[in-house]
Amino acid sequence: MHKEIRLSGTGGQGLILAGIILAEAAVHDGREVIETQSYGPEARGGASRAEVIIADEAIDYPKVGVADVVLVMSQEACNRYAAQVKPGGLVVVDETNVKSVPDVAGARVVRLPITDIARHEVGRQVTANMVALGALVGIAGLATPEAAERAVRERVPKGTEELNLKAFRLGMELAMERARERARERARERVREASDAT
Amino acid sequence: MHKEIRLSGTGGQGLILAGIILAEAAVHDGREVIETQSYGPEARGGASRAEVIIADEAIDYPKVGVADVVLVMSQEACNRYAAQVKPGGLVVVDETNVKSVPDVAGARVVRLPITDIARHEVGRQVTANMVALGALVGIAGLATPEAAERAVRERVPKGTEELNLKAFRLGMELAMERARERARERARERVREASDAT
Amino acid sequence: MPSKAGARLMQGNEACAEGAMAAGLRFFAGYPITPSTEIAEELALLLPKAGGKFIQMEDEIASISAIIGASLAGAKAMTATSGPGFSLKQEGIGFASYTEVPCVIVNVQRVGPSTGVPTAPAQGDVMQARWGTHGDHPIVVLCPSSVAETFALIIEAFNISERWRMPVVFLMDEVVAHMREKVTVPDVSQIAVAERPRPQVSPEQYLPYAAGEDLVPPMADYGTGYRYHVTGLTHDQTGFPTTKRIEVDALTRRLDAKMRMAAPHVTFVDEILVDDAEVVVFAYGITARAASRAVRDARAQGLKAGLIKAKTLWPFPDEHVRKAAERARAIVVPEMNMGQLVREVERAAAGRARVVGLSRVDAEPITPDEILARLREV
Amino acid sequence: MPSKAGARLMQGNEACAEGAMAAGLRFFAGYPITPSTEIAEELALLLPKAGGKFIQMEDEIASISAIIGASLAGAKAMTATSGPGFSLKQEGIGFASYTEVPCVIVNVQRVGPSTGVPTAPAQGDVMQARWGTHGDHPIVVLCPSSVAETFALIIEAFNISERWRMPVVFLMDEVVAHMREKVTVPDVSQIAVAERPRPQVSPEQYLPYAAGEDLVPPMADYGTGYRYHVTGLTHDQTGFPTTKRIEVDALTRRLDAKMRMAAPHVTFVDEILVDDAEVVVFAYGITARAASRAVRDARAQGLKAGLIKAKTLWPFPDEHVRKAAERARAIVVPEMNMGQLVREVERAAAGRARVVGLSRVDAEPITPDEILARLREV
Amino acid sequence: MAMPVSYYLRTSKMPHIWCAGCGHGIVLGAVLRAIDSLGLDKDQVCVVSGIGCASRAPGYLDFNTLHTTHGRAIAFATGIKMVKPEMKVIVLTGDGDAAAIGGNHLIHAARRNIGIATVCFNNSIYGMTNGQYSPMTPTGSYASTAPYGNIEEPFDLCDLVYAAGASYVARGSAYHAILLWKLIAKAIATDGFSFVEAITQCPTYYGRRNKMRSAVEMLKWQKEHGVTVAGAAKMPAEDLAGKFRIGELGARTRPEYTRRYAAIIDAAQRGEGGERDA
Amino acid sequence: MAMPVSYYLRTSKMPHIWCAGCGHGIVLGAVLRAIDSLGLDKDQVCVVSGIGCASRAPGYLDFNTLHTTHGRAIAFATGIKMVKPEMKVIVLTGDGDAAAIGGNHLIHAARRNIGIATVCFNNSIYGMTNGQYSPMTPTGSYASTAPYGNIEEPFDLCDLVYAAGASYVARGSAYHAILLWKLIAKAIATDGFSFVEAITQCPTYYGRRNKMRSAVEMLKWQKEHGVTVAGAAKMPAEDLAGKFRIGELGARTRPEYTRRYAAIIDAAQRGEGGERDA
Amino acid sequence: MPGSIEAGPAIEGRPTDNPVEINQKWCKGCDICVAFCPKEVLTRPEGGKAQAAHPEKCTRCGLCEVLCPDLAIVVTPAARKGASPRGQGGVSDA
Amino acid sequence: MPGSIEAGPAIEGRPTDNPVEINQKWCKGCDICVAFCPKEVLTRPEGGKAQAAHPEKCTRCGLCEVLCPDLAIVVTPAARKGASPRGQGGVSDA
Ligand SMILES: Cc1ncc(C[n+]2csc(CCOP(=O)(O)OP(=O)(O)O)c2C)c(N)n1
Ligand SMILES: Cc1ncc(C[n+]2csc(CCOP(=O)(O)OP(=O)(O)O)c2C)c(N)n1
Ligand code: SF4
Ligand code: SF4
Ligand code: SF4
Ligand code: SF4
Ligand code: SF4
Ligand code: SF4
Ligand SMILES: [Mg+2]
Ligand SMILES: [Mg+2]
Repeated sequence: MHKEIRLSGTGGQGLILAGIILAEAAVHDGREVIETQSYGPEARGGASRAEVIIADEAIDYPKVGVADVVLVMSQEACNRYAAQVKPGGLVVVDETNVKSVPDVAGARVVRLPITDIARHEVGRQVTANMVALGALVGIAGLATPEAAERAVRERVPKGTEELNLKAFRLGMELAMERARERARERARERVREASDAT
Repeated sequence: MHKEIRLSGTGGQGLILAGIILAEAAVHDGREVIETQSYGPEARGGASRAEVIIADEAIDYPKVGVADVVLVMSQEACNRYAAQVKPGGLVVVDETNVKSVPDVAGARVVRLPITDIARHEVGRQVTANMVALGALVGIAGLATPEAAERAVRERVPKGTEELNLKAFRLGMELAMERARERARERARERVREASDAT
Repeated sequence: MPSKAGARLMQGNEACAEGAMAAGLRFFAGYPITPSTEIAEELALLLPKAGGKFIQMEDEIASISAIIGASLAGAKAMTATSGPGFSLKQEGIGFASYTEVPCVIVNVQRVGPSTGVPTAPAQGDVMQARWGTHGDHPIVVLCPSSVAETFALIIEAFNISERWRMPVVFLMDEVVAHMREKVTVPDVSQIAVAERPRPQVSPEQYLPYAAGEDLVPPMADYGTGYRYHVTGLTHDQTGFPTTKRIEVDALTRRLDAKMRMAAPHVTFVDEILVDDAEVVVFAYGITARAASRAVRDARAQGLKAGLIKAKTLWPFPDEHVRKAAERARAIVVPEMNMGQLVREVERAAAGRARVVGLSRVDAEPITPDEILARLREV
Repeated sequence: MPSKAGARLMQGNEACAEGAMAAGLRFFAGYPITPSTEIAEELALLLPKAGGKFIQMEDEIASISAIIGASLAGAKAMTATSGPGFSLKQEGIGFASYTEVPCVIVNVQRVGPSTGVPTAPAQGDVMQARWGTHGDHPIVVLCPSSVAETFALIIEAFNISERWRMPVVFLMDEVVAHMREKVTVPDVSQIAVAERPRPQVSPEQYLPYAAGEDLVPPMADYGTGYRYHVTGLTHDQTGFPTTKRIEVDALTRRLDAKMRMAAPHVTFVDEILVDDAEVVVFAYGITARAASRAVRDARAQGLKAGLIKAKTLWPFPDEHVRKAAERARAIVVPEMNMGQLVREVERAAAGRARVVGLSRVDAEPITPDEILARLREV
Repeated sequence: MAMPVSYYLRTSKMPHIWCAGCGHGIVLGAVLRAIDSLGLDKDQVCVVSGIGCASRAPGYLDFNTLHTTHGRAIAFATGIKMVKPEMKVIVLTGDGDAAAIGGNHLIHAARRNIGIATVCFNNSIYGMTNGQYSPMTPTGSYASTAPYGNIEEPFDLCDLVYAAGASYVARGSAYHAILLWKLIAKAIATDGFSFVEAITQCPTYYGRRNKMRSAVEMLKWQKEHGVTVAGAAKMPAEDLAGKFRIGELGARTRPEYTRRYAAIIDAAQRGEGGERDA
Repeated sequence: MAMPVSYYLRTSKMPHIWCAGCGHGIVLGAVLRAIDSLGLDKDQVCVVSGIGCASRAPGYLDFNTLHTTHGRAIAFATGIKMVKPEMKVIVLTGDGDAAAIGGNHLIHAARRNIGIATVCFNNSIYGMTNGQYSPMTPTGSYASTAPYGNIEEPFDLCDLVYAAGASYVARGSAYHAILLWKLIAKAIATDGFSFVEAITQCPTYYGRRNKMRSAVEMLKWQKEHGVTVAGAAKMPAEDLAGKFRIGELGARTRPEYTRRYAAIIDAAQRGEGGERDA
Repeated sequence: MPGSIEAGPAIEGRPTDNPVEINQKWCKGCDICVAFCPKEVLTRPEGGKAQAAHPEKCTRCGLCEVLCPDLAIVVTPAARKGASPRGQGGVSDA
Repeated sequence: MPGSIEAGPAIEGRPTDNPVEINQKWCKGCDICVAFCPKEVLTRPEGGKAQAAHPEKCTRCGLCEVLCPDLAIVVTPAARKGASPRGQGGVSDA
């Protein structure tokens, strides 16, 4: 395994924490991992970005160029990063905040109501990062759920563990749901193809 | 002309000023000149030293090694510097302060009561440096008397010009006197030699 | 009190702090500056737990001064800063160097000069780390290229500093400082920790600056009965000021010789595929990571490339460069500056191989592709 | 208000002060330190006579800061110090360099590091003068070897600083600073004095960091209607902070290119008998005086020796060394340090000639005989 | 004259980088209103700062502006004032910039009584570097480098600067914005060194760590803890604990430094004094 | 106990380098008598200095001694005191060392109230560098860098240090040597930051340039111009002009810094506090 | 000139129909104006910028203007000359 | 301990016949002791070191000891315990 992941959005969405948790989960999974981030006062309120590389072998260069998996949680981030994805890669879009997605030829785009779920199903908008993390883990299999849950528990502020785990699980479920949908769709497609062929 | 001169004694004897005046006189004489000195707080009360090179041509290296002319105004300076003189060179000794002079084979030693003269004939011990300067100029012809007097006048503290000039001139006279004595002695010697030869 | 053994995700700055604790750090004085602040923040938390002391001083000059004082009082001591603060610490570094007081100075490099881009990476302080203070002052400069290396190398920094009685500069860059990687913290028992040589004689016999064969004078802690004098003036074996030529000469030359004596023990260089290499990259810090990928890619493309990864920047590893220059066609030196260590590589190569710099100064790290391209050119 | 024309006995420090006045100095801020203090003392006396200002600040950092402020307000400005103070000024020098504020920093070298021997000569700050502050910062360093040269060269220092908008380091040594020599002060009309380029456009059109062909942006004085911004952050042509890659890159590269553009105009090197020399001495400062005698003596003994006397130490005069190395057997580099510029000579010689250092670090200047002996050996 | 604040702004640079609710903007407004009420010529105003969030202010101001190194603004300003005594030189600085690394320049400028007006944006924290304690952080408060609570006591900066020799010292707060503006105007009008400490809020770092969740809450704290000099004089000492005094805390007349220097120039040019060894 | 002063000297280093008549030796004597009267263990005394004539003192003293960089003695001393709170840490410094380049460290140590006793040898001049004016040179005096007379006003250093937060401040003079010794003893015994300004004479540079030809003359000047605190309280202000107050100028009880830090260690080791993001 | 300090500035001659102009580009939504307006003139939608919801209640006291950290508010004084009531709010002398 | 501060030190038990010992190696001849001895015990030859010319007049007040900048003087107190009159000279409390 060698996956390069970019989480992008705006300051305050907690993407750096999400990146750290994802990276820590990879450590729990016994993998090599590296996490980098955009940082500093210039980032206050502005764009925010975390990058994670998870691999089975030692990672030399730590920066993510064109990514395998991209999460975009704001329109600005989407415009900037959605297209920087490998062919066959994955772009996860928070459709609550992102209205239009540029052409990402060759990659799969999954639109999820991430912030909406945080706001309404978890009840705290700030947990959108955990919903997103759950979705990423669920869709792209970046970490085992056990490792990810352990990392969430250990890294979020004390007293907020359950809330964040709830968000994370909702994200996972959302991903599963989509996966099931997709499987169904694929099946339908295959049926259609099959029928076309006849 | 290329003469290397070292003036040595203790801090407070004004040897650095003497060196500067000698150097300035050389400038007035249209010569090349360079003056260096031992300097700084470590020198307070301790040894003091000024070195002057006077030449007709550009001077490259500014430090005096073995000198043509050495002035020693303290016993310590005498012990240290008297012997660092070229064969045929000149050592001027302030006999008020220096009791014993080491062997300076090949150089001429002139003992003068420099500080005594300053104390008793000028009336101010601090003018010993000017007495010494006058003596050096008189004996070794390091500068023209006019240039030296002009330099004295320009460099000593305002209001003390006449006193210092007086000291300088007493030094010159002392040198002349010695020169005359020496001439007489030489003459006597020559007479003696001549009579020996017969 | 090093942290729990085992694999952990750590930030570079955190690894620096944790590694320092593992090395026995007991005093830290600093003044905040991006991108080094997390080191101080971490230590403010960790030190008191281990009975150590943390203090935020009024500026960087006070910080370097305080750690020297602390070291004289017997504690392993460190400060951390970035470019502007590193410039301010130079006078103090010279004092520590001349008086042979062990201490570690971390400089997390950012874009400079002056305020520059405080949050962006560069490698512009490499020459300053060697030459920043006035007068002759041999100094060891170490530079990690990963988080795990940061943990391990800061321990070496302390060990060198204590063993050889010299300040050690630990030169990080913003990328290494802020990225997080897996670090496998060894068990305490596995960590070799050096202590400064302490006097084996009675106070009466103690000559604080008389060195033995290793040229390192034993060092007594203040308050242990050895009442001695330490001064930044040129001093003799007794530690008192001297202006005697022979003693002035002796001190400078001993410090120089001590560094030459220490050099083999403090020079950490990884050579990767250098033996048969036609083209060699000389790299350090975060740039070495890109270089390592570039070399792998070059080999994959059939180009015999190799990498000299310097973890010790000073004393400069002349020998490694000289040997590589004898066999290779060219040496490429990628740096996030306008060309600093490339000058040393040129000097050490002495015309034996072509030496080609590769500068990037736009506040972004050099990529493997850039290095690869240069490797293919030369 | 330069001093009266004609021959005079002057001390090196006095010549520095008088030359600065002749160059148009109107503001000096300093903090006393041996062996540079006479410069300040002289200027405390001279400046007000010319309507200029002298201030003794609370420390060296304040001094460099004040002269940068003064320069921005339109005055030619200078500070003077020695090693320890020079170390403290490094951050400010980086600011002046990055913001392109003309000013002259005199450093009269003494024995270091740290307090060293305050009253004794050394040449130990030569590398520091180039690399002392963090980040990439091209800088001009001039170094006189006689009192007359001090007078003339400090005028060049100001001219370069103003013409090219860069701080210039004027590196003296204790011997040159304290010795007295004959200086023939030229008539005012004979002294070429440069002024900084000032904007030719209206305030509305003024882009404070947009440079023309010479890569030097015109500079407006504060208070003259051009209300612009100056910052030590990385800035764009408008002078405002930027973190855009392309602009970060552009600034560092322009400053570097500006130095390369300036180099031929700021490089002062005397070559003496180098053309047919088999052995060459590369020397600077007071050591060049001994070297000059040694070369003369060598020739007298039939050894074809030559001298490269560098009055500009930085940018390093690579070309002179390279050319000499092509013809000569060896280059000897006598220095009152443990070997600093000899590294640059080695680099520039690139293996073409043997390069041999000659270090003296006992607080006494190198003698002609020592150099001669080395010349005969190589 | 009375111009809108925007007249003094480089509006193209706005909005500024400060966080939502950061008190620095309120203090900056007071500075600009003070300048406006004095009717100063923009060309003759020079605003100098060090490094920090507060020190970013000059970049937004349509004067001669200089953003220097951390802590050294007053020293840079000294050079400017010496060369151009006719200019109004104003230093905008933070509590870290002025009182930590810059403390020495502050007290020496006060001692010399050089005509520089300094406004210190005191938010009790190093904002720019993400919240370490400063020499103005109250004892017991939390900061990223005081995870166990701050054990240092803060300066009374106004007392310190007055003891150092300043002509004028005053304290205001962001909440007391109009008073602050008046104090700053007086400071700028002072012929000598003047200093205004402006208590202000950093909700992002100081507030968050110290259980004051919003800028509004922090302003209310200022409202409740600021006591006028007159009010304080009437209060028993124990009631004053934890409060801060606002208003003019010191004013006196002493000769300004550049005026004194002008006299030296006069003397020197008349040929008086100036012996090498007087 | 009472030992002769020489008991505390490294007699092999004597005589000291100070000029004949230099007041620094008198002040040093007072320091040693103070240490003696407190009965301190030599091994547990650490004397730290910066650079200057005054700062040469530790080299002659038989304690743990440290001669640092110019102005930074208090910062070095802070590191020592933090690591060894049980030691008596004493800083000997000059007016330039303490009040010019070192001013910031001085006020911050006072603010923190760290247990360091500082004795400032105030000779109103930079002696070591041959007589430039210092922040303590009286207005109007001459110095090598004040050839037209000094236009700066000196600090009232004791007021400044007290305003910064010190526990104890006092002033004595070389002439008032016994009083000085008592004040220094009190300072050393203080549990917190203490500061004694010792007015002293530099006949070589200050005296010579300011028409006081001998050390004796300068001591007489001190005798005539020193006014005790009690005496000053009774004098009309105009009589005090040009005089200096001697005696205890401020004393208060505040917690000492290393004690406060010890409490943090206790808490941390008990596992209290210390949240990363408290 | 010191006179004008005492009086506070009077910005005259601008239209009076919209007493509180809020620069939407500069406002960062900190709620300070909303919280401190004595007349509850101002409101702010969740996540949005401040609005003058009840301009008719505004007394033009100027408090919101001096307290806005983003310099985003301009209060147009009443047309009557010298009628600027600034400096009379709760903050003027507290 | 503070007690001893108040009292001044008492150096006891040394011989009393030579009340003022002057270390000739340390004395730099500054004349301070000569000028301030209230009893004119001390003298100094031109260019030389201080001498106790009239030891019999000495009251052992200790003033010369505390005022000597070269730490060159030791005054032996009278044998009587606690009789050290130090601190009663003109300098003790002025
Ligand atoms: C020499 C130096 N040291 C440290 C820093 C890092 N630094 C930048 S701003 C700052 C503190 C700012 O605090 P303050 O002055 O209170 O301003 P605020 O950000 O709180 O407004 C520090 C420590 C620096 N830029 N330069
Ligand atoms: C960084 C630095 N700046 C300047 C100096 C030069 N210097 C040495 S001592 C001194 C002043 C000493 O004055 P003071 O502290 O009053 O001591 P004094 O000599 O008068 O006793 C100065 C400026 C130095 N050594 N280091
Ligand atoms: S970090 Fe604090 S001081 Fe800085 S802009 Fe934000 S709120 Fe203001
Ligand atoms: S120069 Fe002044 S301070 Fe220094 S030793 Fe001499 S008299 Fe004392
Ligand atoms: S005070 Fe200003 S920034 Fe804050 S909500 Fe109101 S208008 Fe917006
Ligand atoms: S001017 Fe006064 S009343 Fe009107 S909106 Fe602003 S604060 Fe409210
Ligand atoms: S006071 Fe001391 S140094 Fe001075 S003359 Fe007397 S014994 Fe000698
Ligand atoms: S002890 Fe008193 S009386 Fe005796 S010599 Fe000394 S000063 Fe004079
Ligand atoms: Mg702040
Ligand atoms: Mg002094």
